[in-house]
Amino acid sequence: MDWLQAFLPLNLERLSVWIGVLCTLAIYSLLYRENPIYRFFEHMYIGLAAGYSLGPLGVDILYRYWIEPIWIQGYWAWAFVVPYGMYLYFIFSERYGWISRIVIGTLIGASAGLFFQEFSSRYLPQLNSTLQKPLWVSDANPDLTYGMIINNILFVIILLSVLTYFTFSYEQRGPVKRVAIWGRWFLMIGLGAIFGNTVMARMALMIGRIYYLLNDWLLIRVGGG
Amino acid sequence: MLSVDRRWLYLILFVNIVIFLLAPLRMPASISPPVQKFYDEIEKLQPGDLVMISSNWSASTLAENQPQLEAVITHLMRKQVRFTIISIEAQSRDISYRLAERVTKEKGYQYGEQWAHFGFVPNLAVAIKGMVTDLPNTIKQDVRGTAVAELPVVQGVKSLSEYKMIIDVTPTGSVPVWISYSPKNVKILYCPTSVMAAEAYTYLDSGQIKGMITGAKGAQEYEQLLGITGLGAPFANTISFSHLLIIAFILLGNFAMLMNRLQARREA
Amino acid sequence: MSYQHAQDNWFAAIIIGFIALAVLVNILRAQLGAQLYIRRIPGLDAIDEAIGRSTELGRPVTMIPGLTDFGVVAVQALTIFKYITKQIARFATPMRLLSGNPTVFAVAQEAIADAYNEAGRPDLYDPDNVRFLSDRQFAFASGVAGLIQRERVAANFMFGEFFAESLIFAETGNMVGAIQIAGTISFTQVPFFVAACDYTIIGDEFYATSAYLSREPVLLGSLVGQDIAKLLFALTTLGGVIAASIAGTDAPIIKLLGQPGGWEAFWKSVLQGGGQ
Amino acid sequence: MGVLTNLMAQQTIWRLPEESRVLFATLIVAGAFVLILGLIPVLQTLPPRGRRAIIVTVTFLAGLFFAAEFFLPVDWTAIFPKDDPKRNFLTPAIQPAQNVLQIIGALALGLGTFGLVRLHLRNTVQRRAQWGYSIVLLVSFVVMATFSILNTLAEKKIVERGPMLERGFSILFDYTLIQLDAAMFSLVAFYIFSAAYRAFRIRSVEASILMFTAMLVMIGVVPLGAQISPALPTIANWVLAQLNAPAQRAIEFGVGIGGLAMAIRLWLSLERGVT
Repeated sequence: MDWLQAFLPLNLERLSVWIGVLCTLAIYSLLYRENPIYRFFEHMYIGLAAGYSLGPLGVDILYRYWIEPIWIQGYWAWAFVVPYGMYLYFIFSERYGWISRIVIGTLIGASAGLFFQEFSSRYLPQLNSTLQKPLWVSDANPDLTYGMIINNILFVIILLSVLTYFTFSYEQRGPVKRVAIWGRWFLMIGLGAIFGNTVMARMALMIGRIYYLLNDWLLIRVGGG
Repeated sequence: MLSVDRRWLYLILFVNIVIFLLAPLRMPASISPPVQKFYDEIEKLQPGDLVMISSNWSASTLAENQPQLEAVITHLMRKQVRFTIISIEAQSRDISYRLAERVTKEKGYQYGEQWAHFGFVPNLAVAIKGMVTDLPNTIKQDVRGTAVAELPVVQGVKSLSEYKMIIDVTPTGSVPVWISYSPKNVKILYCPTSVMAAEAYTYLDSGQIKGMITGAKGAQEYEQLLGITGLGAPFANTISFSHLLIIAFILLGNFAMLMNRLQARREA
Repeated sequence: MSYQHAQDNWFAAIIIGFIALAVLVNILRAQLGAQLYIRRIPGLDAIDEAIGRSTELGRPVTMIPGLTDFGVVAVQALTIFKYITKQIARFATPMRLLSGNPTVFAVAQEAIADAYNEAGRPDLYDPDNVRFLSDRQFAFASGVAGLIQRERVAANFMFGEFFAESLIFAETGNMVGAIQIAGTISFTQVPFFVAACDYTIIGDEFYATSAYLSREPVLLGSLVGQDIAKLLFALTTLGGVIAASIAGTDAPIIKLLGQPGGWEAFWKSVLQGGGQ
Repeated sequence: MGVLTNLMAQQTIWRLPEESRVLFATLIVAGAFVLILGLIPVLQTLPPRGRRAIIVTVTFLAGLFFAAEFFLPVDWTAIFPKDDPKRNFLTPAIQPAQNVLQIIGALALGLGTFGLVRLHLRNTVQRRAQWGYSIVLLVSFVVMATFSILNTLAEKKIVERGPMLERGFSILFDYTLIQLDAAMFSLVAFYIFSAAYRAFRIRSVEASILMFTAMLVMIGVVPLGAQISPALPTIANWVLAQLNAPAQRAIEFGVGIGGLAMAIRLWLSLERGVT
């Protein structure tokens, strides 16, 4: 009886747990098949998510970067930004549709221009750290062990063979083809490793959900402790 | 076996997890070096030292982050250390506040005197910079609406640099932010989820992080060091057995495929 | 370890300049009529097969750029979708493009309308078929999963940047028996696409896709330039590890090759070395 | 350089006077709307080639701004000793430019939301199949949008945060949306199982390699692996660090170079892509 009283949604805290459980079970019902309950929650989910975004990603941004600078701080030049961005809204018009491409062009140009910094920041340090792998023991690198040497040689071989596989502009044949096939196999090792490593994190997600169902909803102690 | 309906697979996985969560099964874990370092760092603290816990997880990563946070708070209370908690989102504030309240109540730790929750800050980098220069005015109020300047636990504390340690319990990439902006004299310890851990080894090597508890597995090791029964052990065991289940099914599938092939060859 | 400006290490400007030159020269060569080759990419040959099947079954084709932020990757994904749309316009096969980023959605509207125009079937374009579902990762995933199951799509194309939701799309697509072709630059999601899709376009095959599909000289030329750039990276790697073996990993020449601040360190050591 | 920077820093011409700022600001914004939208009929008179020229120019200039800021030298102290050696004359404009992109992003969100709402309004009005679900979507959208916007405004201290707002937002966001996120995310665990079961077969060399490494790592990373053999976790970590890392890096290089080539083509409008 005590359990039942604690279990039923008789106060706000219990009600919140019941809502959460209902959401979870409705989503899980997709595993059986697509059904009206899932459909109901899916549409609710998208509606909620779309509504939520308007606050932090719509109103907040416009207020912070447009309204505040103009009306409170008095930087008048910002006034032109929103009308210019509004050109985007002509996208649905057949006659004026091309005007939206001016704004799209701005966005494309900006992302192209920004890519130079991204390329340097993201890929050049990686190139550099690849170079810090000596292939034999010498006085220049006194701390090196033979184990590390083998790892380094392997690293360079794998890198170069996978890179060979990802060339397109000539026909791969003879030794190049063999190297490319090895590259593809090394690639499969990498992909398998990622798959195996991700399983743990995904299982943890579901364990968290089932723990919530058992502990918070059904009030069962977990772990036998 | 080859064309088994995938719904059976789902059901088996679900039941498997429920069983191993409920079974009172304890498999001892071997303690990994980052967890041992984490433990040793907290052991070095003196009663009354101040520790900041940054807790940024919510419902999704509960299985990995909740046992970590519970074990860490238990250890801090055992060392009679003062601690404050901070989050970057409302939902992680609520979940960590509820959890800390439950765990501290069990041990008779006083809110306001020995620990406090600072609520959430929207922008972590800005908040850290602010806490370094003027902590009470950056946070302003704790989660219960008391002015930070009036909380006994941080009485007279003006800056984050007066803390001894920062512990980041998180599923996101917040630790580089703490490393970049927090004072150099404050040690940083890290409790990531298992996917985030791989990227953190460079920080561990360079000493920017002093110790690390990885996911539920790390929490299990930590519980073992503390000698407590927490959620880490059942969660980590359940993960082990679900992996075993998947591997068993992969092998079964291959076995069935080979059998089919043999039969087809015999018939031909 | 990051670059704020090219001056952090002028090596960045040199290498970008070299790649740009290699790409632009080869584009010019191609435009002047040089015959350029591109090797086979198996997954892309299957696009027509997948479209054909959709047409036969009369069930829709879905195109998913995922949650890709607007940028270079998104534009490439939309270029591929534009090509696919042009193909399906010929058979009047129904299509859905589902985006998780509003800016990508806006540009996709324009690109798909264009595709129908270029295929000579502007009457088939319906703006409601290009949809923005949600910018929230799993709300988007739930919408896509629901739609794939409800409409029992016959072909599912996923191109762009993907995160943990990739497997939800790929497995639901597999469940309804759709032919699935995925292409992504997100290395961590490739294993899931490989496991659940019929064909997976890996890494920068993604950028080679439009060249392969359209055989436009500009794109083929660019591809030659990219291969030259890869050769440059490979040679730098080889030269660098040999230099590191001889001179040590802390040598200024190693710092010069890509480390921020390496340019100054290198020239300082050269000048000091000269003085000794 | 110094002169130019000083001129840019002259705040007076860029700022409206303190008194009756709200009035001036409103007038200027109204003027900006009239001016920019008034340009449309003028733009409309352009022939197709002129239109394309405008788009190409705008694309090029937007790219040029960010590219120039990155490539131009920042350290001018040899010529202007007092100059900040960490920025060139374009650097101060980077943050405002990023803000412009953010604003356009927010407007695009409005456009996307408009598209979503329009689709479901049409479904409802025309009583298309399953229009009931469209109503569910619209209702939850309207309710959540109201609470979310009020909540944002409350953070800005524009509206009062009452208990009604607090509790309503918490039920919709923390107890519903976050739970839906967690539930949907955890579905991946089921899918990873069925995908592994179906795909990991010894069919070809490639599939076998994929399967064996996945199984090895799967067992090596869990506590059970260490129980079976202490070497297993070491081997799993070695595979991840030494065999996976170089393959991943090679792919990254290819992707980086491919992206760079694409960026150059887009910047110079060499590609007959989406514009």
